[in-house]
Amino acid sequence: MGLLSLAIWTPIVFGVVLLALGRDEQARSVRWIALIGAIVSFLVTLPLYDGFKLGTSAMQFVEKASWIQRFNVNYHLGVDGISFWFVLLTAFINVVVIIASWESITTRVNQYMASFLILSGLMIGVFAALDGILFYVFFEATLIPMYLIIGIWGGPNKIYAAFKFFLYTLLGSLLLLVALIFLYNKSGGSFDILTWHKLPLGSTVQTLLFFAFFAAFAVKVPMWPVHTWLPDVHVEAPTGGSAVLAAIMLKLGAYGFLRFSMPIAPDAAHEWAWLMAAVSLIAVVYVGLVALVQQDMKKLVAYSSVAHMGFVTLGFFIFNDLGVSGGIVQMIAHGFVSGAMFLCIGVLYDRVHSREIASYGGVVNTMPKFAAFALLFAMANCGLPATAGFVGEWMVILGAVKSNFWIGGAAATALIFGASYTLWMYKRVYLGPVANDDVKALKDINAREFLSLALLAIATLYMGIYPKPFTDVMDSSVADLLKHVAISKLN
Amino acid sequence: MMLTLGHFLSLGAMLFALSVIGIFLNRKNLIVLLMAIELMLLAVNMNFVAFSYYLNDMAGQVFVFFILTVAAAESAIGLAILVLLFRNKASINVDELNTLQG
Amino acid sequence: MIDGIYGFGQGLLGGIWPATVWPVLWALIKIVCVLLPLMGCVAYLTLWERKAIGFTQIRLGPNRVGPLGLLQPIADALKLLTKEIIMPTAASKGLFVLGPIMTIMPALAAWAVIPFGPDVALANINAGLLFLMAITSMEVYGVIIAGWASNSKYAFLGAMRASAQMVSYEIAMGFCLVVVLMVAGSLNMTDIVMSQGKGMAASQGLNFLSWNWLPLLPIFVVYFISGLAETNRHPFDVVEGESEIVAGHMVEYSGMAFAMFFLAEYANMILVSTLCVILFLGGWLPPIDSAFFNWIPGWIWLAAKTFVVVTMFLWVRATFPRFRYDQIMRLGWKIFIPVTLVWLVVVGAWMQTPYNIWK
Amino acid sequence: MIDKLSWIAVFPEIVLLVMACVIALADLGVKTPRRTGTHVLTMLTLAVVAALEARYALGGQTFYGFGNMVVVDPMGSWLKCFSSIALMVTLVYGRPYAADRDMLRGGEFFTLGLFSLLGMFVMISGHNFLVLYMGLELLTLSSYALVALRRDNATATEAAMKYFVLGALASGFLLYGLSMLYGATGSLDINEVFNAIASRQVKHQVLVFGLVFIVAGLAFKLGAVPFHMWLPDVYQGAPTAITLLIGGAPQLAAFAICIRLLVEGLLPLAIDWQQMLALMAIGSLLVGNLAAIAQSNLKRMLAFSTISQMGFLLLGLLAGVVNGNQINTESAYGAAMFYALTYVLTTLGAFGIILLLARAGHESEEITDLAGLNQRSPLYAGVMAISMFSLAGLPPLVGFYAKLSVLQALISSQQTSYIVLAVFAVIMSLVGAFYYLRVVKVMYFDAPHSHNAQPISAPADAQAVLAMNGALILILGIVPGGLMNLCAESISSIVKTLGS
Amino acid sequence: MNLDQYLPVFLFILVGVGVGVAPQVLGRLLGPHRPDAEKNSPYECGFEAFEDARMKFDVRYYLVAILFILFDLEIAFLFPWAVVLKEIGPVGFWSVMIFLAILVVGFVYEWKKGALDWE
Repeated sequence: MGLLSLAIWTPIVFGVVLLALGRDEQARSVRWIALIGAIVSFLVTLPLYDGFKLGTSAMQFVEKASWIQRFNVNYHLGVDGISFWFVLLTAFINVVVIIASWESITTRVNQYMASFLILSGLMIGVFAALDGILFYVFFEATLIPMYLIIGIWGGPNKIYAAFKFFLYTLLGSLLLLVALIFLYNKSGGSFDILTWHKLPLGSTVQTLLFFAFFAAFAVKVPMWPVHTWLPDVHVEAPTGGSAVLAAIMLKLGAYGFLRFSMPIAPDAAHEWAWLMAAVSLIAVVYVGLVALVQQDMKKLVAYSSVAHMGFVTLGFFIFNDLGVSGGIVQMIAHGFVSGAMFLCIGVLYDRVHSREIASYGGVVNTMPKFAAFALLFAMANCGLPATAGFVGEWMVILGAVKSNFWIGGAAATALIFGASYTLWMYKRVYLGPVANDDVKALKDINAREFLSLALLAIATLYMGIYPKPFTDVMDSSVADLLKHVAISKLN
Repeated sequence: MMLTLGHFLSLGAMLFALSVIGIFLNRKNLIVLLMAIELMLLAVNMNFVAFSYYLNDMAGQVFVFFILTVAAAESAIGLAILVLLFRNKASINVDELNTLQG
Repeated sequence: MIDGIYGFGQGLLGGIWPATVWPVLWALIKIVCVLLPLMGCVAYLTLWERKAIGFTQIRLGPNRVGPLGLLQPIADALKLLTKEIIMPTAASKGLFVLGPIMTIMPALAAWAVIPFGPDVALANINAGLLFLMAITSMEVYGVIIAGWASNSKYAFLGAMRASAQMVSYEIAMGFCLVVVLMVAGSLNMTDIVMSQGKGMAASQGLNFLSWNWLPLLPIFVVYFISGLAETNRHPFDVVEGESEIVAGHMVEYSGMAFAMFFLAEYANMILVSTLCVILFLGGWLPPIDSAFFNWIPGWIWLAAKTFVVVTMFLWVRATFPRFRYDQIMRLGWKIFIPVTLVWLVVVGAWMQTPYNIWK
Repeated sequence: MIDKLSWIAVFPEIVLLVMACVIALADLGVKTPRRTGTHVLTMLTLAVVAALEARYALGGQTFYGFGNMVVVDPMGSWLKCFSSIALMVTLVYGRPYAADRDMLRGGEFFTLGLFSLLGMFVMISGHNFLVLYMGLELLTLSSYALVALRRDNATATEAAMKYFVLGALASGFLLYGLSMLYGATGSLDINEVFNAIASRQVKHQVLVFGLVFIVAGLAFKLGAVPFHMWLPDVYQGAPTAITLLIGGAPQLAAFAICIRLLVEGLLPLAIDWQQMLALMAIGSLLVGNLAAIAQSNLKRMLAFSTISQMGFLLLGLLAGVVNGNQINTESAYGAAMFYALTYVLTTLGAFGIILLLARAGHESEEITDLAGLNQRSPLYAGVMAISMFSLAGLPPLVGFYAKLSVLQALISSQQTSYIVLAVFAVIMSLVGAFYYLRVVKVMYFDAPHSHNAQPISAPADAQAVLAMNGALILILGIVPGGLMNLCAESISSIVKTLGS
Repeated sequence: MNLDQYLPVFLFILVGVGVGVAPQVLGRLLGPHRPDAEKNSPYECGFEAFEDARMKFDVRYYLVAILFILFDLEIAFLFPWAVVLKEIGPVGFWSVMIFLAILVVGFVYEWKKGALDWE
C-alpha cells in the first residue's frame, strides 16, 4: 500500500470504526480515539515530505491499479508540486479541528468525529486522484459528511444551509460528471487525467468543457456570483465544519481549475481568462465591500474567504509563474488563516453563544492570550508581511502587475479592504473597554484551545517568514503547467 | 360480400377502442370497467383469430386460448377485489376511489 | 322426396326472389318441422308427468278434460293465454320482458344441432357439442334476468340460488362431456353417435354394450344427475321450493310470461334427455344389430330412448325428497367434480394403454 | 418429442412451481400465526432456485427449449437469480410487518410471492410472445391478489382495484400490439419476428402501429410517464411488505421483458421505439422528480422516485442503437441492466427500513415518522441514508455508477440530442437529490416525535439482512466493476445471438 | 369461410326469440289488462316491502361464480385436447395431466380452505 493510499484510508478506517463502535456514553474515549486517528493520519503524510523530489514536474508516489475494468477506471493516485501541500494541509487541519471540537460537541460525538476523519480522507483523495472518476467520487463523496456535519451540529438555520450547500455544489459537479464522460469518449476510453491533458480538442468543445468545469469548481471555490451559499453555510455550520470548509473544501474547487480547466482546455482558458479575471476582481473588490458591512463575525470571515479565493483564481488566470504559484501559496495560507479565524470565532461562540460583533467589545481585557492569537490571525488575514497571508497576496499582485498594471492595481486595493474589515472587526470585538457582562465573565482559553491555535499560529508565522519550502515544491510543476497551457491544443 | 382480414381487424380495432373509451370515460360503475377490460381482451382475440386464419397458422388460436384463460383468471381476481372494495367502502363508484391522492 | 320438395321450392321461388331467400325459407320450414312436434312433446310431457306421478302415488292423475285427460295440456294453454300478464311496478320493464325470452330461446335453439338420424340434423356442424355447451349456458341469463328484473326478494334469492346451482353442475357436466369427447374424438354430434356403433360388443351384434353408458358408467350417472340439477328438477328444485321462496325467480310472472318458463323447463328436460341418449345411449342406433331393429327408423329409437330417460326424470321426482341447498352444492363441488376428474384421468390413461377400446 | 435440453431449460421453474404447490398445500397444516414452517420452506426453495440459476448463469451458455419457446442465457439466469434473492430479502423484511397485520394467515403471502416469482421467471426466460405474456400475467395476477391481501383495509383494496384496472389495461395494450406484430410477421417466436422485420418485407406502418401499443404496455409495467398513474397509488395503498414485493424484484422482470421484446424482437425498429422511449424518459424524469418533492408520504415519494429512476433506465435502453449502428448496444443495455439491479438493491434497503420501523397499529410511512431516526437507531438511519444517497446518485454508492454508466452510454453515442438528454437527466437528478436529502434531513437533523421515541425492535435476521443490504450498496459502490462486467457480458451474449 | 351450416343455427336462435316474444304478445292481447297499485306492488307476506330487493347478498354466490369461471375455463381447455387425444399421443396426454395436476392442487387448496363449504 502506497503512502498516498495510507494517507487516504487511515482516517477513513478510523472514522468507520468510530461510527460502528462509538457510543455517546463513552464520548471521552471516542474523542481520544478520534484524536489518535487524526494524529496518526497526519503522521503517515509526513514521509511524503521526506520522499518528495524537488525539481521535477512528474507525478510522484504514483499508485495505479485497475478499479473498474469496464470503463477503464483506475485507482490512480499521485501528487505533484501543485497538490502536494494540500495533502499535508488537510491532515494537519484535521488534527486541529478535532482538538478544537473537543468540548463543544456533546451529542453523537462518534458520528461527528467520524465525519471529520472520513471527510479528511476523502479530501486527500481528491487532491491525490489522477483518474477522472476517482477524482469525482472523492469530490462528490465529501458532500455527504459535510452535509451531515452542517445539518446535525449546525446552528438554528442549519437545514436551509445544509440543503443550500449540498444542492449548489451538486449542481456544478453533475455537469462536471457529464464533462468527464465526454472526455472519456473523446479520448477513446480513458479516464486518466494526465492523458486528457494531452488530448487535442476543438475550440467549441474546449469552451463547453471549460464551462462545465467552471460550473463545478466555481461553485466550490466559490467565485462571485455563485458564492452566496458560503456565508449562509458558514454561519450555520459548527466551528469545526466552518474551519474545514474554509481551510480545505474551498481549495478543492481552486485545485480543480489547475488540474482540469487549464491543462485540458488551455485555449478556452486563455479565451475566457478575461471573464475569470473579471469575476475574480469583482470577488476581491465587491465582496470585500460586502464584508465591510457585516454584523456577524462568521459572515464577515466567510466573505473575506470569498475575497481571498478571488485572489487565488485571479492568480491562476493571469498565466504567469508568480500568479499561479502565488495562488497556490495563497490557498495554503488561507487554509491556515481562515481555519484559525473560524476557530477564534468558535472560541468566543462557545462562551457567549453569539457571533454578533455588537455583542462583544474589549475582549482583550478578559482574554489576553486569546486576543494575542486573534491579532496574529487578523494580521495574517489582511496580508501583513511576515505572516502567511502576505506571501501569496503579494505574489499574485506582482504577477498581475506584470501582466496588466490595472488588474494588479485593482487587486492591490483588496489589501486595503482586507485590512479595513478585519482590523475594524478586531477593534470592535477585542479592543476598548469591556462592553457587557458577558464579556466580563469570559475566561481565557484553556490548554486545549491554546494548543489548537498555537499549531495554526506556528504554521502561519513559519509560512510568512520562510515560504521557501512551499514555493520550492511547486516551482517546477507550476512552470510545467504554464508551459503546457501556453501550447494550443487546437491543431 | 367477402369478409376480408381488414373487416376483422377493423372490428377488433373498434372493440378495442370501445373498451379503452369505456375504461377512461366510465366514471360510474366499476363493473362496467371490468367488462370493458374483458372486451379489450376479446378484441385482441378477434385480431389473433383473424390473423391466425389468414396466416394459416395455429399459433394465433392457441394464443387465444391462453388469453381466454387469463381473462377468466383476471375477472376472477377483479371480481374478488371488487367484492372486497364494496365491503370496505360500500360503493363501487369509480369517483369514490379517491382516498389515495397526493 | 325431401330433395324433390327442395328442388320444387327452389324452382318456384328462384326466378322471383334473390337466390338467398329460398335456402332461408327452407331452413325455416325445417325448423318448424322440428319445433312443432317438440312443442307437442312438451305439452304432453306435462300431462305425462302428472299421470306418472299419479301412478306412483296410486291415483289417476288428470282424467276429466278429454279422454284420459288428453286435452288437459290444451286447456292449460288456453287458460294461461287468457290470464293477465302482471308487470310489477318495481320491476325493470325491459328486462322483465327479456327474462322469459332468454329462458326459452336457448332451450329451443339447442335443437338445431341435435341429429335425429345418420344425416338428419338441422345443422350438422363440426362444433356441435360446443354449440350446445354455449347455448345451454345461456339459460342462466334468463334466470338471472328474470330474478333481477322482478325486483322482489323471493325472485332475487331464487335467481341467485338457481344460477349458482346451474353453474356448479355445469362444471361436472362439462367434465362429463370432455370424457365423452375423449372417446369419441369429435365435437360433431353425428360422429359422437356413430363412434358408439363400433367396438368389441358391437361387432358381436350387441350394440348397446358398446354405447358409452357402460364403459363410462360413472360419467353417465353423474351426467344424468347433473342434468336433473341443470334443469332445476326434483330433487334439486330448491330454486322454486314452494315452501321456502314460493316459486323462485319466476314468482312475479303470470300468464303467458310464466308459461314461457314452464315451457322452457320441460323443453330443457327433453333436451337434456336427448343429449343423454346421444352421448351415452347410442342416439338413433338400435340396441341390437338385427334386421328388424335396423329396419325401425332411427328417429323412433331416439324418441323411444328419450322417452325412457325423461320418464326417469319423472320417476326421480316422484321418488326422492328435496335436497337441502348446501347438500346440493356439496354434491356438485365435492363429489361430482372429483369423481369426473378422476374418471377423466382414468379414461385418458386407459386410452394410452394397449387395452384401449376406443381406437 | 421434447428433448432433454428443454427440461433442463426450465428445471428451476419446475422446482419453483412444484414447491409453490407443495408450500400452498403444506401451509394448510401450519397453524402457528407466524408461519415459521412455511417461511423456512419458502426461503429454502428460494435459496435452491437462486443457486440453480447462479449455476446456469456461471455456465454462460445460451440454449433454447420447447421449440425456442424459452431461452436460457446468462442475462436471464442472473436476473432470475437476483430476483429470487430479492424476494428472499423481501420476505425477511416483510414477515414481522405481515405478522403484525394478520397477513400471514392463510400463507398466501408466501405462496403468491412464489407464484409471482414464477411469473417473473417465465417472463425473463420467455422467448415467445405467448410465453412472455403468460409470465407477465402470472406475475401481475399474483400481484393484484397480494395488494388486496389485507382484506379489511379500505386503502389496500382501493389500491388493488386501481392496480388491477390499469394493469389489465396495460396487458390489453401489450397484447393488442403483440397481435399486430403477429399478424405482420406471422410468428410469435421472437427470433422469427426479428428476422421477419430485419428482412424488410413487412409493412412498416403495421409494425409501428403494433409497436406503439407494445411500448405503451411495457411503459405501464415499468411505470414510465405517461403510464405511471397507478404507481403512486399502489405503492402508497398497498401494505408496505407488498409494495416492496411488487416494487422490487418485478422491476428486474420488467427490464427483462423490455430486452426480450424491444431488443431481441424489435431491434430493427429501434429507430422508432427509441423516440418513444426518449419522450417517456423525459416525462418520467420530469414528473417523477417534481412530483416527489411535494409528497409527505414516504411510500408515495418513493413511488415517484421510482418513476424518475425508470426514466433513467429508459435512457439506458434507448442509447443502444445509434444511426442503425449497434456498436453501443452492449454498453447501453448493460448499463440499463446494471441500473435495474442496483435500483432493486437500493429499493430493498429503503423499504426494508419502512417495514422494520412499522409496528402493530403504526405504519411509519410518513416522512416525518422517520424524524430523529439517527438517535433511535444509527444502523437504520445509516442504511436509509445510504439508500437515499445512492438513489440520488452520489458516489461512492452504487447508484452513482448506475447513473454513470447510463450517462456514459448516452454520451458515447456522440449524438447531440443524446448529450442534451444526458444533461437534462443530470439536472433532473439534482432535483431528485433534494427530496432524497429531505429524508436524510428528517432522520439526522430532526428530533424524534414523542410517539416514536421508543426503541426499535426487529428480529435479528431482519436486522442482519438490513445491515448487509446497506453494506452491499456501499461495497458495490466501492468495487462496482464485477457487477458491471456481469451485466455487460450478459447483454453481449444476447446481442451475439440476435436473429439467430 | 364457409358458414353455410350455421345458417339454420342462426335462424333457430331467431325463431327461439320469436317463440319467446309471440306468446307474451298474445297473452297481452288476449288476457285482461287491469293493473292497480296494490296488485303491482312487491309482495312480502302482506307487509310493505322492508327494503330494496336488490340487497347485498351472500358472498358465497360470488365465490361460486368465480370458481365457476375458472373451472369452466379449464373445461374449455380440455375440449380441444379431448377431441384430438387419439392423435397427439403420450406427450399430449402427459401435458394435460400436468395441467390437471396443477388444477387439482388448486382444487385441494380451495377445498381445504373451505371455499367449497356452503355452510
